Amino acid sequence: MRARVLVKPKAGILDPQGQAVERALPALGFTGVANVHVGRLIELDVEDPDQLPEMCRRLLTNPLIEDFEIVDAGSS
Amino acid sequence: MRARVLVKPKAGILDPQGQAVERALPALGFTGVANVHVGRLIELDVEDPDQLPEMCRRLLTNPLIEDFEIVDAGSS
Amino acid sequence: MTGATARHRELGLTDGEYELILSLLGREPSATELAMLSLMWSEHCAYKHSRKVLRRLPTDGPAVLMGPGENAGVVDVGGGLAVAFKVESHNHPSAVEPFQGAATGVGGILRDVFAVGARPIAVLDSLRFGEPAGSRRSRYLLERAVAGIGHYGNSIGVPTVGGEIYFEPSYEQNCLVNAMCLGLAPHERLIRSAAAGPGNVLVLLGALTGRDGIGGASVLASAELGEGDEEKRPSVQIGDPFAEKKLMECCLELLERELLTSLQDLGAAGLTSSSSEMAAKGGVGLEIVADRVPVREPGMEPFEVMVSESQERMLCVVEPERLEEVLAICERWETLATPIGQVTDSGRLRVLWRGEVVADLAASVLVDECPLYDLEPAEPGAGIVLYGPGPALLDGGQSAAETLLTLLGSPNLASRLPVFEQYDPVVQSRTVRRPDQADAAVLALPTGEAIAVAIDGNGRRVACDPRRGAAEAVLECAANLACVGATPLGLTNCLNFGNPEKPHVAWQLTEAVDGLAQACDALGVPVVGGNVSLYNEAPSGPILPTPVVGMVGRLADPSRAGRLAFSAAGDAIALVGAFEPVSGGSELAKLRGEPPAGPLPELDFESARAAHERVRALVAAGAVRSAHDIAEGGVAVALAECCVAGGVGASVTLPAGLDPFGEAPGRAFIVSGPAEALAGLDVIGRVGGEALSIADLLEVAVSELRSARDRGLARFL
Amino acid sequence: MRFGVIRFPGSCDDVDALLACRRVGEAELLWHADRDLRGVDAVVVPGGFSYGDYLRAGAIARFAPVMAQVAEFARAGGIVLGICNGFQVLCEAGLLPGALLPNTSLRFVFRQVALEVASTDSPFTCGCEIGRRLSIPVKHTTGRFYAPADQLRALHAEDRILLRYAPGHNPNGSLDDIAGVCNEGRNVFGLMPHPEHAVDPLTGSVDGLAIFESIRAHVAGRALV
Ligand SMILES: Nc1ncnc2c1ncn2[C@@H]1O[C@H](COP(=O)(O)OP(=O)(O)O)[C@@H](O)[C@H]1O
Ligand SMILES: [Mg+2]
Repeated sequence: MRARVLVKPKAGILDPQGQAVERALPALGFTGVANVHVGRLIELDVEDPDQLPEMCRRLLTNPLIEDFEIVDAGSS
Repeated sequence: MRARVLVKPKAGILDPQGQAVERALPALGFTGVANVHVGRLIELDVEDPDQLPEMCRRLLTNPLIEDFEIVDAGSS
Repeated sequence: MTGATARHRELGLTDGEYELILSLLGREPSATELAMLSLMWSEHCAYKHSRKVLRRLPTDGPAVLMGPGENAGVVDVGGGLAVAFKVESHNHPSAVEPFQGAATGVGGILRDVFAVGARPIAVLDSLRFGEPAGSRRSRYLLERAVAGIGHYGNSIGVPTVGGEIYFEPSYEQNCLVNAMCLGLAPHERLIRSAAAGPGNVLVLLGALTGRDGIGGASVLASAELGEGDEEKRPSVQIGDPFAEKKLMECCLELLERELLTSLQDLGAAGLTSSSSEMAAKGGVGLEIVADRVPVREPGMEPFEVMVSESQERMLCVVEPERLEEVLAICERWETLATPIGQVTDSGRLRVLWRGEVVADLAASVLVDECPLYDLEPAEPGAGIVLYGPGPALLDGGQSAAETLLTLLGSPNLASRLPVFEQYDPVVQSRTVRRPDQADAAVLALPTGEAIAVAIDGNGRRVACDPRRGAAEAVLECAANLACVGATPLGLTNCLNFGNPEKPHVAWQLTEAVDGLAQACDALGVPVVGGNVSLYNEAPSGPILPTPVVGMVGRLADPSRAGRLAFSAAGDAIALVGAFEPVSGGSELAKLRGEPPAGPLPELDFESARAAHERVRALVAAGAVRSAHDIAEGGVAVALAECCVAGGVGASVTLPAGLDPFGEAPGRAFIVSGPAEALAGLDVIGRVGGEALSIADLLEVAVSELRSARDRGLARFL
Repeated sequence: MRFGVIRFPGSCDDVDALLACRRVGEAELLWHADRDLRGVDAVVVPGGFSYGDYLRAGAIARFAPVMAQVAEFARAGGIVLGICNGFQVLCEAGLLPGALLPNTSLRFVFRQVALEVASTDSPFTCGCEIGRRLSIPVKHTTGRFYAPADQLRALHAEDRILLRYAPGHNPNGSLDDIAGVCNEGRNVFGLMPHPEHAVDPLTGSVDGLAIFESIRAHVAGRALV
């Protein structure tokens, strides 16, 4: 299965990248944008998708500061 | 609308981050993983979703090295 | 007991301390006050177990412009310029999240330096981890802490010019991340933190305030936030070097335009400590309208605003007629500036929230009234093992050559290149000596002169003998400065110890401080500041007692700054300084699996000082081509380091009876230079050839020395 | 001649570049928010972490108001030098081909590297000889030069690769050891190494001066025409 892991800064954790993007957009004429957060996207082929949550906790993300979500790359 | 922009390295461009993840997984006992790629996730509230493709081309991605996909965060 | 009084314990206050608070206030504290008091009366802010001991340190010297008590110590470096510096620990946050912990450690120490009006010009770091070979955790902490330090320093444009790293099992759970920063300022630009002038405006600069670092105080959260909402109270602080870069440039411009009355960084306990210290030092009061503080998250409570440890914030006092100009400069630097209150003449810290007073305390209660405790030191009795033996990698059956190669390839002695290659050492264009070129970093000053800086500590030696081991750290630091030709001006220190309420840790701490004081007195170097980190303990026991010393010195001619590499075949090699190295506490003893055990031999400060002066004079006169102090691994390792650095061999004959791997840091040196220049010194051999050869002991190709040294740490990173 | 060095929020090597320029001419800082190049003869986009390098290195800085003037200046043939972050900004702005990707090591690297001058046909290298070795430091996390095949072919065919890492010195995995490239008009040059950190014998090598002296010689020559 081809899976996607979406990694986001935990709510309440400072997200300087998101802030930087949010400030840059209006200067380019894009208005009405809010609540920008920047995280990571990991795409991978896994034989056993049940391993994914554990993989996320142990390697792909830092659970102290990041949340993750696993989606099927075929269906998203 | 809450939208997600998924940014991926273009196929064919060396992705050392993806390789590093791929190399690290077996050491932790995770097998059967292949084709790992690491990109960026941007989440944002937009009033006018039609602006998104243009935002991606001008700021959120560099089309020379990255592909993007826009998904609705509500529905994914 | 009422609910309120039960809470003081969860907040870390003893019953006795809480009683004292009740009697000082004459009432029960409000929730906000209790949060503020619990943090201000914590070890971290109040130094309640260390303040009395610290009084033993000498703090006066001819060059001292600001001593302990300010955000950073400051010394005069001539020509109307001053250098501010301080070292600080960020151990606990780094053990939890090494990248952000180390990064925000650098961010914090930078703020302490620009808080006194100095532009940060250099960072150094002192790191301790568990053994990398046996522990994935230690390798992870090492890699991420180094990356975090680099991330912050590199991104903000302050060079990281030096540091040290050691690995010992006792740091496995409690890694140490100490960061030091130096700043430069004209004398007239220096500023203190004391608030002044009732009616003046209190302005908060920098980042939005979030729930960062509230951790312990979150037991005060009102019931509205349900159980599952603990998640919403992240305590990991995220560093934003870009925000700090703008904040720093903004503050420096405000000072250059003489727009500020006082300036203070926000560190531990956030607004509470910065404002109460500003008020107490200035003998004034402050009124803070806490709901004016711009927040990052909705629903923050007043106590959260008052104790948040969000990074990249500063507090300043401004005369009302200058406010507009201040705000304009902040806007230009894209730095948020918010008037949040004013100076009063009440001597009290009053906090308002939506029109109500939520805290009203004498500033002195927060800052000065916390009880100071006497330590109850007791030397561990015979037979008590504080630090067990480690695994033996050498059994004594090896040849001297094998021993040397094993030492050079051990994580504690191997090349640090894989680490400092991740740091920018040259930004700001004043780095005359970078890591690996000399024993101390050298930075050119606009006056045409230069300063030198080094940072040192050796937990194994201190564990053997806290008093002498700590004194040796001062000697070694001074020796490093001597190698580049610099005269010490002042020092800063960070005392990393275990739980001081345990008698043997209290003994380590008091002995170590006495040792520091003795060495400082003997060398005439004042202590201008520092930091204390206690309770570094795991269930398996305390860390090695680790006082870390950072020293700053001055040299007249940067073009003559010393180097450590042997460079010219035919040069004579001399041993400078009397020393009788011992095997106890040495790196070799460690590789043999021997636990650190003392006592160390008595120190002869006078002869050490004479050796430093000798080497300093030789280097400053341009008489020698290299100078290197003999530290970990003894004289054999020191010679090997000079050879590897220069890519050239040497042939020497050691004085009879000298243990080639024994240690006595800070007392002796290897210098090389033209034979005429070394006349009168104890010449032991010559530079040349492709191997290091020590008569009757060993001969090893320089290429072999190099590859052992290159691999030792690189293999773990 | 007069150099203008742009200062973005987050620029770090701006003062270093200013000092280096002053070794061969006059120089002043230009503010990112100003739409004015003040009549300088050459623009330097310096190193550092403009806008924190958030999102992508150089991505946000290229939209700074001053960059519109820089683009116009470049189109009119003005001399523009981008160093490290400045190179990234110029690539993002489309003033130079290619892009800079994370180092293959994924780490920040500081290293004194050897470069080889690959073309002297430019205002930036006209004072050198082909094959001359320059010892100059690099320091970056995102310095792996990449260009799609067609752009790369053009760079080779048009002799627009001005500097390469000497064999064994490529610190970041750049394609074809490319350290610095110029635009078609040869008046815009970007490089990852920091010539401004190699201009003073006290602090290192002086090989970086060759770049600044070339620019001065070129501008002086142009003034004579
Ligand atoms: N080990 C020490 N030696 C000398 N001075 C110290 C030591 N530890 C702390 N100090 C001084 O005590 C004061 C308070 O320290 P600290 O709370 O760390 O300051 P800050 O809040 O500015 O970081 C500072 O002036 C500091 O220099
Ligand atoms: Mg402070």
